[in-house]
Amino acid sequence: MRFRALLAAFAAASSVALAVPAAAQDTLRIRLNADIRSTDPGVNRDANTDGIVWHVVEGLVALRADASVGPMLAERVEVSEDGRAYTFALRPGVRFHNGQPLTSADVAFAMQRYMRRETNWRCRGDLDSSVTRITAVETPDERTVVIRLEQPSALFLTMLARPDCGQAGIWHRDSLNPDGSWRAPVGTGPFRLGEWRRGQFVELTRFENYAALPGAPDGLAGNKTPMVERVRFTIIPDDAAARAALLAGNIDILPDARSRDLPELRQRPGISIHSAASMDLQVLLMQTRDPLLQDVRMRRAIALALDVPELVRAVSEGTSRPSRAPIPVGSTFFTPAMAEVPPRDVAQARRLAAEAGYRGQRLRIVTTRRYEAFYEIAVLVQDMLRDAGIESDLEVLEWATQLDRYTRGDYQMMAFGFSARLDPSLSYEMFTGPKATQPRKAWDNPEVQAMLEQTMRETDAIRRRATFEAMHRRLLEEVPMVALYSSVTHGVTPRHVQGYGSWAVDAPRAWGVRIQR
Amino acid sequence: MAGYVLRRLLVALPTLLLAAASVFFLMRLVPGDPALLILGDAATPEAVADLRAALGLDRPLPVQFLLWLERVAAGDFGRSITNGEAVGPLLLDRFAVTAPVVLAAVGAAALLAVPFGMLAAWKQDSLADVATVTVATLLLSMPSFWLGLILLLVFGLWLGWVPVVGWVPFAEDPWRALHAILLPVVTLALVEAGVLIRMARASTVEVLRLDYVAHARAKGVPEGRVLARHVFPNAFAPTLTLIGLVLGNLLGGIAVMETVFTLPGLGRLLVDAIFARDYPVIQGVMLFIAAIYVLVNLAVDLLYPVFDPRVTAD
Amino acid sequence: MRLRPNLVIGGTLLGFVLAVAAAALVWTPHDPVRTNLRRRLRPPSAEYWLGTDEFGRDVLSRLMTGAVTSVTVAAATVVVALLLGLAIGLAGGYLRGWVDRVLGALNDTLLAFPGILLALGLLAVMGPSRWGIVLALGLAYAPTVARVVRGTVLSIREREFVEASRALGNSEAYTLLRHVVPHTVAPVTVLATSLFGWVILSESALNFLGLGVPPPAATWGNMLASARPFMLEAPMLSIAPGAMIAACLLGANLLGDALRDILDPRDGA
Amino acid sequence: MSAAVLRVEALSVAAGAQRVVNGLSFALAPGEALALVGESGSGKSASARAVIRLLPPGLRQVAGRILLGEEDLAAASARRLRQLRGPGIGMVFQEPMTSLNPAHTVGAQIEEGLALHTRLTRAQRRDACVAMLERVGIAGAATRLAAFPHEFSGGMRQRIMLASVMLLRPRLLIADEPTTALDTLTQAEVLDLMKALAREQGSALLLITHDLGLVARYADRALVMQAGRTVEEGPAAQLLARPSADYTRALVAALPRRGPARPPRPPAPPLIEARDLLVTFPGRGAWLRRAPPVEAVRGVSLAIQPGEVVALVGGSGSGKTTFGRALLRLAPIAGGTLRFRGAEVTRLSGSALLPFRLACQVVFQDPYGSLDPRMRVRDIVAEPLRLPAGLPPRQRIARAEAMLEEVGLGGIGDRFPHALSGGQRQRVAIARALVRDPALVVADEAVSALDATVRKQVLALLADLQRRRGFACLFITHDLGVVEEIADRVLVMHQGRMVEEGERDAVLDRPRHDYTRALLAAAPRPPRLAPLVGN
Repeated sequence: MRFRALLAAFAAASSVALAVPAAAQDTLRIRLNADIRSTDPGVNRDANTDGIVWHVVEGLVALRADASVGPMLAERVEVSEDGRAYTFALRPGVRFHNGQPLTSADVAFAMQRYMRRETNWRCRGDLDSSVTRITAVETPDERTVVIRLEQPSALFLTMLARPDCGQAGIWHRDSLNPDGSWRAPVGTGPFRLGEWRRGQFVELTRFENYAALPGAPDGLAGNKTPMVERVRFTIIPDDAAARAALLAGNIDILPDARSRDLPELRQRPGISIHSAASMDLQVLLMQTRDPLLQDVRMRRAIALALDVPELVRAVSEGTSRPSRAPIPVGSTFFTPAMAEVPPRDVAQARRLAAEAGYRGQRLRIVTTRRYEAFYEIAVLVQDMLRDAGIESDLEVLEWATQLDRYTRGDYQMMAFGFSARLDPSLSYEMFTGPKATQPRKAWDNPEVQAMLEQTMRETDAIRRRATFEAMHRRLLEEVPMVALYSSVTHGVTPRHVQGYGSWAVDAPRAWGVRIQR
Repeated sequence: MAGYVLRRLLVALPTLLLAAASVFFLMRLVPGDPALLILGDAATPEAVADLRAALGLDRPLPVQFLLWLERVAAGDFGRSITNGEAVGPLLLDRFAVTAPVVLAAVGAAALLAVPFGMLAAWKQDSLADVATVTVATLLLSMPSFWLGLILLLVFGLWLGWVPVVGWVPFAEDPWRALHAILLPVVTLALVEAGVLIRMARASTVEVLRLDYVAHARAKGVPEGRVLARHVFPNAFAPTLTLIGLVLGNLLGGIAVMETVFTLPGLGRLLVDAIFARDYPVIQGVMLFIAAIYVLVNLAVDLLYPVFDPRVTAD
Repeated sequence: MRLRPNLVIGGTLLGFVLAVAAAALVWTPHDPVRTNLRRRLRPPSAEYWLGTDEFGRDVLSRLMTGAVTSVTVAAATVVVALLLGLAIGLAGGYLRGWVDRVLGALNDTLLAFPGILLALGLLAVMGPSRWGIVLALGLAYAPTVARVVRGTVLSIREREFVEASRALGNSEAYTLLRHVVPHTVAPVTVLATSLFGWVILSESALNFLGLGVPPPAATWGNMLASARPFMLEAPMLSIAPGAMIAACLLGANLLGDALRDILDPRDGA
Repeated sequence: MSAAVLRVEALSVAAGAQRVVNGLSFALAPGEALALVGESGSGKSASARAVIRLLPPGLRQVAGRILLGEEDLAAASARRLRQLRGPGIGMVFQEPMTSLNPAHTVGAQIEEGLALHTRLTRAQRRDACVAMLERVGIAGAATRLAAFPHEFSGGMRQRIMLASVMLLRPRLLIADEPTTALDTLTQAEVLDLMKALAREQGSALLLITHDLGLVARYADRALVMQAGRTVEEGPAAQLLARPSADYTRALVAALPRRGPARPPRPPAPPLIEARDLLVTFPGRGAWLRRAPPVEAVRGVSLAIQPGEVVALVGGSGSGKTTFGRALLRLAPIAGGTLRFRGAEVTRLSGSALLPFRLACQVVFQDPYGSLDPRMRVRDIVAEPLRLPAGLPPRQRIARAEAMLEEVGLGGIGDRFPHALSGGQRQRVAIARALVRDPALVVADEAVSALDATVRKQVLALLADLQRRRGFACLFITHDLGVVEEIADRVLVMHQGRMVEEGERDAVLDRPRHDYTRALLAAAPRPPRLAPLVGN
């Protein structure tokens, strides 16, 4: 038994050894559903931009596959007793793409640019707020960086690792033009930025002097050795065209196949599907200020009318797990109590609706076709509500309009999705807050607000968990929204692509992937 | 001639200005905020306000409009909100994708339509005529994206003759570029040929009734020459006008085709910019399209006298 | 009058479409918006003659109610385009001078305006409704009508009977209404039939870009657009609305050809 | 007759089941000129087209033989036919505006036949073209070769047409109503030229015409057709002088002849008076750079008394039509004054102009264009009664019906104009003009588009109505025959100016101006009928 395992490992290793030279000549072609916005980490960005940028630059810390934070450019992080000083020891031997070694000065330089208002860094607000505020970045020696905070924070390291913050990526100052504006990233990542032909493709080339961590790939952390010479992200906006392109052999990785296409793809020989639960959240929002929906009985009636498991099964082709909790199923803060999904009860729903004074008024559900899931959720919700005698109309908007309505809180009901939040506090924060100053917030309850702020300061995991459970119970009672599920990312590859895996954040990772023909 | 061209361009200025103004204010009437789209669902109100200020969207609308006009007058179309790219070069880049496809398609459609339309008219009411008209009508009754998808499935996926995606500039690899635009060109050409065949046939029928055709025949001119020399130029003139219209419309972007065939063209740029509320790009594309429209019309008017000398350009 | 094949075929096709729409007003085999997740993407069967769509809705029923929506949207759009186009064309062609020039510039602007921009703007301003589409496409096609009307008016106003009307002491307005407008009826009728087809096409193209008549109301356009991802698995889903669109367009075009022949008798004028 | 250039034997042409030419036979000797005479629908044009085997779609030859020399054209191959067309048979068409291809230069079109049928070099062809163009009277022929048809007047185009046909020296020249669209003076010039060229080249001439007046002057023999059949055939002079068939007699009787001069009327204040009337049209060109205005009428004065019939004569482009319209305030008046019943109406508009409009009416030339094809005849005639307001609709209709009765069209009020013949339409137009009992009627070429017999009837009707109702009438025409029939007084316009004015007989018998003399000389009046005048 041991012998066979050993043999298998040997075979695998030799095949790697044989494959590498061949792979090195190859280009890995990956579908990108829209062009990226810039190459400036965490500044002018979207999910696609983050996904390109994380191949090129790295931060002090990085996100692991389980959404915990691991080391990257920093070999160790030490937190002071009072929780207000973070000391990062830089890993030796790391070089930028231009050959310069990484020093603490580079870290300080990049951090200072991030924290300047005019840089418009996405996460500056989060690290300069009443909850978390950076007061100083110090460089006692070439290999050490100390970052000081105003008060202790449970979220600081997570913030630094957030992909949408560009992982607070550290780049060489050559990345800037002489006038201080962004030119192109000179990072430490496994790939260099090659040609970016707008609207067509973004090309990356292997960084031959990449200093990889030992071990296996793990989220954005771990071993990120590049195995192909070139990666081309080809922009294919249309899903049907993208699928056709994969089947026709025009691309090697389709990182985001729609669940709709899975039954058909599964039947094809030589096609592998890599599914991984994502950390986003699909929800049905309800406006608690609406004359009808301000009555909690009405909102409960709606929640009871929904057959959540059936709905989720239909929308995700059975790949996602229904969950009424805002904290993602994979999170360490997801407790058994959260796993319970209240059953559908149409009779009770009718009763509650009648009590709330519902007399056949037609509700309006806002949705869009930009994200098929939103649309399907809305269609199914409409249909399920009808079983409980609640009539509704769909208001299918173009995405920008829906987002605008969301931000102004201008809706009765809305099928919506939140992007991945890496910390349970952030998961609650995304829909909890005062409507007076932030109309987009769905849940306006001062008590809950206080509980939320407490979890942000609390560093003890057990106490935090307890608070989150309490918040979850209140959420099910007050139903300002119905959480439905986190989607599943389905990466699709043909046989010759090896080492690819989907993960909790949608965008693909090209390191560790080989082409073997 | 040069004076005439200049005058025509001058006369077109109000049209361009009107188009620019209407698109500017129409887009601002439409809900949706580029800052919000950039920052997404996690945006804080302060971050949105900061970004709006950085993009210059916090100023009064008329001021924004005048500033934009002033820059455009100086040849600066601004930068894309989405990716910071200069709009002018961006437009040209995308136009370089759309233009060859459209020109090739309309050219092919015209080459197909004129002989078929003329022959159908010449053999009016014959079986060939009925067949041609039926096919033409069927072609123009087909949704272009539908036809495109079927062609893509058959030739891209099943037969694998052409790539499903992958636009390549001609300068880079003419052979692969040709492959990449083959299907969109064929689709567009087939659809447009339907319209053009009917037009060419109708105008040929008109011309065949006229005395000068009888006159030519009375001189003993062979039938082929009658068609080529006496019927064609006169029948082609109205078709030319239609071709101009079609060209003007298509050059402004073939968003649907570009979506089906994954071409990074002008139409796709406009659609994306609209969805992203990328105002500088929308305004730039709009102005560009209006300008193309004016120029194509001008070109048709300049070309028209070649086929119908009764009409003079000046 | 000779029975023209294009009249017969065109009339039959459009008649069929209208009959389907009329039938849908009183009866459909199933509820066209009722979803049934256990019956997704079924092939045609005895119960679901044309199969079911991705939400398990009956395709035949949707096709039938889609006929109502598509036909009313197309008809309403044609009416809007005609009214606008007639107004612009008549005013420009009859009054000429600066009015014509101003209207010409307006017309050119509208022509140069991409339809999708118009559609998006109006949809957003008017809210997602079929009337936004009607107005947007109406505006987009009005210049075409205006062109045809203006051309007709320019040629009619040179005819002697218009001058005869003036010589009788009739006012310009009366002359325009009594002697000029009726002559635009024939070309405009022919154009209207083509427009009818174009609108159905444009509506489906707008859907394709995500801007058509908002679902769940069925139109052939949005049925075709949403069927696209399932072209391989459920071909009937796209064939059915595609065939209806093609039939409708073919009918409209053939009828237009027939009308052209009938309304233009070349009476020697 | 074995040497005949063309022999047509029992030719029948059918449109569907109906025969439009029925058993036509004739022969044509070399150099001979035969006129095929008939009114609209007689089948004369179809016959001509059948001879050159270019029948329009829908028509086909169903019987008979057509022999060009000894060769049966019906049996000839398409290739042989092409060889024969041009050198064998040449044809000149009716409508100068459409018979030359607008897309090619006249040089290219003249040369085309030469290139096809001769072996001349390019230079030789060009020389031949220039010589021919000069022969047909185009000045500066060498430079005009590069011009396009639209740059020429109708008369010039017809000459060019003739040049391109005669350059191939055809054995047979078919001329299908070659001058119907031209004015008298031009018509005479073109026909004289054609006749001369045919004689020079020894071509036989088959002249298709509706105008018996032309026959005497241009044909040796004439063949009269009616409804597809031959009515009478014979030497032209004889046919005119002693027509044997009733139909021919009717045609001859329809030729214009001078009516009795009416006694001079006592002097009275003029009904309408124009003084130094000036009409200009804006110059052509784009709006920033405009050519100077064109003066169409340059200071013409005229007074018409109540009940007077005045003829205004002139060639095309003389400004006579524009002047007539200006008189009715239908064309803008740039200078001079216009008085109606002593009051100035030059600048009135709107309701102030209405009394003038109610009192003055017009009958246009083209009976097809002047009636709204989408209105019923009754409504057309009733329309003028809408103004002044006050007459109930039923009475309007009653008066319209009565008026239709008066012009001889009782009982057809329900029809649309296209269901009427040309003569009937013109009667409708007259009824419309008269239904309101106007004081002045301007008749602009009101009968020139009609067949001779119909023209005769319409003129008689108009004269009759004028006598009974007593309106004044300004008759604008290029046809001196019409003048002879009904005018009290004649005015002659040339290049926008009045060149002669006087009592009818004085002007016609003793013209003072050269232009008047030329007009008179060109008029296709059969000379032998002259003695009948004054009977």
